[in-house]
Amino acid sequence: KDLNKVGISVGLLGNPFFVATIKGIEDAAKKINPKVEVTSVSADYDLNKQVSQVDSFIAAGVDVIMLNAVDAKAIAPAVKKAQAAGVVVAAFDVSAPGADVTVMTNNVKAGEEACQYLVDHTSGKGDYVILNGPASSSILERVKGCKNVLAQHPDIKILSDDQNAEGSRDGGLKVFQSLLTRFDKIDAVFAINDPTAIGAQLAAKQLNRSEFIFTAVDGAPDIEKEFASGTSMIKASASQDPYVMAGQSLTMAAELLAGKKPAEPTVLLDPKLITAENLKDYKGWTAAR
Amino acid sequence: MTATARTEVARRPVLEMRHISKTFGAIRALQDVSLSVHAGELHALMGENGAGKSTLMKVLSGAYRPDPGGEILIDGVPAVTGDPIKARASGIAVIYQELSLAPNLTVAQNIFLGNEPRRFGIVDRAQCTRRANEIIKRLGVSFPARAAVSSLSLGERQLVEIARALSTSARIIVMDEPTTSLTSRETDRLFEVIATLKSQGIAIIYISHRMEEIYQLADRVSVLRDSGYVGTLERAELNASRLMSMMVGRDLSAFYKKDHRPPDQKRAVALSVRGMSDGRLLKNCSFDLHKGEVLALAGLVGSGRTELARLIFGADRRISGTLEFDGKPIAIASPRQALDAGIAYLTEDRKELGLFLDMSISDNISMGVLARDARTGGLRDFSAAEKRAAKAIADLSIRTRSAQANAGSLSGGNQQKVLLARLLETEPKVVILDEPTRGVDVGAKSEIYRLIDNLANKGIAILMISSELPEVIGVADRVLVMRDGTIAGEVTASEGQPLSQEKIMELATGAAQQ
Amino acid sequence: MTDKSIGISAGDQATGTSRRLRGAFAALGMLPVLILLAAGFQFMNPRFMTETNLLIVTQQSSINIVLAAGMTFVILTGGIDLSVGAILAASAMVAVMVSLVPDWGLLGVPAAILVGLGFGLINGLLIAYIRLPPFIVTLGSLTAVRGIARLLGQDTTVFNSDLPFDFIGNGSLFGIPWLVIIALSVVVLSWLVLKRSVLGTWIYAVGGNAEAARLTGIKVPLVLLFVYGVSGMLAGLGGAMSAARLYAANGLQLGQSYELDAIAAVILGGTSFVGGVGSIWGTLIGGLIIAVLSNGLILAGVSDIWQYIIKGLVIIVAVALDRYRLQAGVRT
Amino acid sequence: MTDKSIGISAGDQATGTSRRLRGAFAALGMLPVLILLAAGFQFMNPRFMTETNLLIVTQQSSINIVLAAGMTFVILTGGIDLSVGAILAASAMVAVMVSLVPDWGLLGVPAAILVGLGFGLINGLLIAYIRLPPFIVTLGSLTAVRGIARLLGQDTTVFNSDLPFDFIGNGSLFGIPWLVIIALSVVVLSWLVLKRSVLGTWIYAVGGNAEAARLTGIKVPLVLLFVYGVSGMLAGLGGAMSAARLYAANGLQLGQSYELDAIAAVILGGTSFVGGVGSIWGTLIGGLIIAVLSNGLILAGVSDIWQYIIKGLVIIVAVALDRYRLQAGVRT
Ligand SMILES: Nc1ncnc2c1ncn2[C@@H]1O[C@H](COP(=O)(O)OP(=O)(O)OP(=O)(O)O)[C@@H](O)[C@H]1O
Ligand SMILES: Nc1ncnc2c1ncn2[C@@H]1O[C@H](COP(=O)(O)OP(=O)(O)OP(=O)(O)O)[C@@H](O)[C@H]1O
Ligand SMILES: [Mg+2]
Ligand SMILES: [Mg+2]
Repeated sequence: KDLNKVGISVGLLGNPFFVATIKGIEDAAKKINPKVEVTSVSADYDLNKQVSQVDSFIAAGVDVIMLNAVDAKAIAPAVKKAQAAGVVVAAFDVSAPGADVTVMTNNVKAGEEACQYLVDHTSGKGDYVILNGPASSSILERVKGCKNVLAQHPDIKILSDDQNAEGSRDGGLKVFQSLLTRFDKIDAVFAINDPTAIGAQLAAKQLNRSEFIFTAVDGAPDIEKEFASGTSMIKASASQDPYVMAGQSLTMAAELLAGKKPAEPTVLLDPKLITAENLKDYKGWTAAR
Repeated sequence: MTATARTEVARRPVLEMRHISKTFGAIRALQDVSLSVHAGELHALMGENGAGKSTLMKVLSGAYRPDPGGEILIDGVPAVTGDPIKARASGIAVIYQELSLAPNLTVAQNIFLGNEPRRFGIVDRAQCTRRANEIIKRLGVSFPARAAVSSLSLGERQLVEIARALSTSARIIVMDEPTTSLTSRETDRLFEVIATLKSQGIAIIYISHRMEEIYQLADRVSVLRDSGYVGTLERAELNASRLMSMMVGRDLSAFYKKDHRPPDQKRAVALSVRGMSDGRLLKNCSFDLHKGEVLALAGLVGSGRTELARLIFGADRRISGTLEFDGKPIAIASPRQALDAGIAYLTEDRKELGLFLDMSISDNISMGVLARDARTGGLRDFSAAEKRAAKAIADLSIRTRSAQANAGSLSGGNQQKVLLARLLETEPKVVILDEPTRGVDVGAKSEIYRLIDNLANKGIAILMISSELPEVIGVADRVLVMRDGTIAGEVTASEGQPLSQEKIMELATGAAQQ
Repeated sequence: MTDKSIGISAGDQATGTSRRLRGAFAALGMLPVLILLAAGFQFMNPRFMTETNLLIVTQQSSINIVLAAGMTFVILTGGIDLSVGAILAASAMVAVMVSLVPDWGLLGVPAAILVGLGFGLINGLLIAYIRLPPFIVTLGSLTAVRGIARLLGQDTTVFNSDLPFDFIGNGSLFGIPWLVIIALSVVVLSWLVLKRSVLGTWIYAVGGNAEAARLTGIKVPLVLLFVYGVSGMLAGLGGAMSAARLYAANGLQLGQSYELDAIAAVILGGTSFVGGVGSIWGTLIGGLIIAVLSNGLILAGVSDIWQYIIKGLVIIVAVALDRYRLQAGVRT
Repeated sequence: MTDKSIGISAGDQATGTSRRLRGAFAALGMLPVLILLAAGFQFMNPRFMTETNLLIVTQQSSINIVLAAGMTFVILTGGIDLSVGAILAASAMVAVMVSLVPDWGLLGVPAAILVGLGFGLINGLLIAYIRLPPFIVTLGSLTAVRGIARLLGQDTTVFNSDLPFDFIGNGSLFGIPWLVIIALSVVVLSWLVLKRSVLGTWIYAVGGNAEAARLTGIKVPLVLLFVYGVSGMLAGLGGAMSAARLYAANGLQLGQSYELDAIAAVILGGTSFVGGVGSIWGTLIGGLIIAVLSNGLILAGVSDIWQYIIKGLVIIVAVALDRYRLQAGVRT
């Protein structure tokens, strides 16, 4: 079968990360069939909405559904339904049980790398804070990865890991302001994504606290700017490449559609830890490709 | 049962209220009031505005809970107080002074509200409509049971309220100023119904500020003054000066006042109304209003008097018609424009359309002239407002502890005075008064008549809508009568002959044509 | 507000049949808008009016319509219920968790409904008997119940791929999805209660004039308790429907801001915030308009950003048209 | 609703000084609750009452208080403005984007305020002159303006790490953060307008009885236009404050559901939904209560899930206490 129609459903369309994934999918699809029709919709993190969208895509007769699952477990029946209707389901960024192909960042590894950096730069001891976010599978995995690393160091104490900073600058600023009041001394902070880290850093600057370092996950454009400034307390971010990730997922789906079974249906892309030092080699999310 | 025993029973009151007091915060609205009512009698309750009549009735109906110490006995048995449901179950029905209808429901729904004919929880709508129609026919009413109450005029709503009280099999019916928005025809009809009710042994407590009604109906009259009980008169003892002195402690002579010069046809026309239609009820209404004249607008309920007044005032949209003010055509499309031109309007529905119940009396009085009083930068001049309020409270003898009290805490008659005060503050040249004495006690009524007279003397033109014929005849120089949205005719006093009540009624009912 | 006077002058003078006609026309409410929208989308994409797509649209609207039916009761009394989304999430969690208990499977549905009813009654008690403002009470329970929903699953997704009542979410009867059948039944039942029962009249009376209702002996607190109970119960039913559709539930993500969609459906349907005015049919049409908009814009290939903008404008234009229609009615 | 009667009987009878005292007490409103909360948190973590932390709390509440001040105007007229969060996002986008234009830097702030004012006036025009229901209009503009905010940045986060007006978000004057100074100025100005100006009395009058206000010659549409304009303008100011604080803006994520927080602050502060009753000081206290709750619960080390539950319950208990206090006052 040819690739004529692609439907994309992502968690939240306005998020720059997903803007990049959609671009990746569109570019990859155009390479295969320049006349391809791509429809992208936002599930707004609502599972009901996403299931409806899958229904709509099936009814609209798409060949491939590019799925960024709102819920990595609960999306299973929808995937099954799509496949029963002869649609190829390709998951990206978040796994979807039973999907034909899956390409995602190894979020556990991202958490591990970011926190390993912290451990390396605090001589493996001290008081740590994990700035958590809304409970989704990728965030849970990042935190899990981080804790894997920290657990190996008995001298590290986790002061707080249950505060939800909403994954935003605003939330990071608010929550960290309060945490700074609560704790006199913090040695290292792991933020589950870049905006949280940037917001938290704003709080630290305001309160004239600088005894700690941050790391985060994402590699978003604003963190590049941070690293470039040279004065940032945020030292590293385990970056993902949404453009490549989503594009690769589509390419594999198209191959499957053409009858070529991929050797390995699930691809875990390793994150790359970017720092001020290696920034110049980093291709950001919005880079022209 | 022996004959004496039977008379014993008959003499035992159906209702006894003993030592009722009621305070609202620091306000004492009732102080140790006792009252007993017999079956089949019409017991009138009188007193000045704010004397506590409505409050006493609300205690009876369970709307308010009396202060400890008071008790209510029905058939000699103490009743639960402060519970409207229990009160109704024990046979008490109330027509409230401030109407209490759900405007979004139909007439029939309102009549049976809380008491619906039903089968298995499903409203029996056919029965509802049928019984409602029966009751409203008894009252001689023209609107259908399925009409929405929101589409009725104030007078019509009052009839619905009366119909509701009749629909229950009550043994004690309280009527708190039931005729304030009714014209004489509906009033007569109501009196017939009251006679029937009495003959069925139903006790009626009747509150009114209209003396002639009291003389006509009352078997006994109880008087309240300053929250306390003054006394009760038997029918035989009734006379005006005695009642007056019980109510106000002084005699009121010269009730109606007409000192201003009778209208002179050559006098300048203040407002000339031509061809007013609203596309609904009003058709081509025209008349002239002269300076210094009191022109009354009479007619039956629903004849369109209020509608016409609102149209002149720019409150509703008109489809045709022109206005000339002081001989010059003016365009009035909104109340603001009317007020700017010097035309003021007093609404008949003070609660819904007039007052700001949650705001202070002072703010209510000054509301129309805030901008005029304002200091630089649009800031309020509170001292000016205080002064205006103090003067109005004194001039109109508004009964309140403070000008800063909420308008909602005033009794009905005093609320009316606040509205009048607001209107006067705008210093209008033409005044339209829609039922200006609605719910106002005799003392205040004569004050309002004096006020109207003074205004006329100052050359202000007054258009007064009133459903009280004695008032119309007593105050007005000239009467326009409306019927079915048109001006049916004019009645003037001629050579020493006073305005003729019969002529007005003929025009209003259309009897003149037959 | 100023609305009120207009609402009043709309349905006045008519008598007899003309009154009834006008009533029917007013009941039509936003139906013309719905038809206009559907025609527009059909023009842009002929797939819109296919049977499959119409089934999808009605199915998508079903949960919102169930919530909006409950919301209609509440708004008719002049109140509001912001907690329905959170209650839906908690009930869905309970539905799935109960279904996982061996032998209890089918009990998930009644359990969800009961949980919803319970939360609704708590709202109702606070509003009716302690007389707290509905907005604050349900805003508080929106937050608290959301927390409880998360607590139930400890922030994980609960999942049951052999959900015994999944036919509710995915099966059909004579080709009509069960979700749609349930939503329609709820609407018809609501209509019966609101327009045919004594209780319904009382609900309208409380919304129209609560003090008058009290004085005529209506137990206003009981009426309020009832409407918030119904709203909670229907949110619970919505939770069961959602669980049946998804085979899963998540305390954090499920039902976020569903209350806004439900309220929008009610208000679009012509029910007034001041209380006492409105109908359940209007709500049905309001719910369908919202679903048609979402589905149609996607079919028309409008980008997500522009979907936001167009949706917002259409909602405003729809009520503006409605207002215009009513005013025109008055003039003639 | 039934609430109203209580509100009336509460503040009537008193005269002279006793009246003024009672007025002050009523104006106190939720202050006792705020103090109670603060004392409780202080007990759980003695750092709560430190100067730094109090500054943090006030700073965190500042944007919400600015939005809530505008919301107070709107709710006093009996309306509602759901679009403030979206307007804040759009204005913040504009503020950052303008600041990126060479030489225009500082113009970002007035630009944001103007954009907010513009959206607010559009809301106002629709509500005042076409007489559409405020809920639907602002729900529509919530959606449409959110779309516009996204469109402005094409769904990216715009940022400017050399924001020329960043002192607003992060600087202080005599040790008091600019954000706090701005919020307090807005409150004081609002108080002046509401309680000292003619316009303010008109606003209360329109909320108390719109039809009576019209018959008194008050230009009701102009008053409505004003309040929605103010609400929009303050949302614009909020956008500038947010941009100054974060050095960045994102059309989609910024300001999500801020409207709920703003409304909650207003209602917690004792302003009534039916219109005509309430004060700006109440709103200030309501806003502080919300901020103290968020901050205090984190200081107390409560987990995110339990924060939800406790926050919800505290909001309900707070108004219940207030209701109880008022009733007790009436009885004595
Ligand atoms: N809810 C209330 N709160 C405070 N004061 C009240 C309340 N209701 C009545 N009052 C006061 O109680 C007194 C008696 O009022 P009431 O309404 O019983 O008078 P009334 O005799 O019916 O007068 P009117 O003839 O004007 O209707 C008045 O001074 C009034 O201000
Ligand atoms: N707000 C309204 N909307 C629609 N119709 C109305 C409205 N008010 C009154 N009407 C209708 O207009 C007719 C005339 O009412 P209007 O109030 O002008 O009469 P009126 O002569 O002043 O009588 P009343 O003494 O009852 O005030 C009534 O039959 C009523 O049904
Ligand atoms: Mg009275
Ligand atoms: Mg009239």
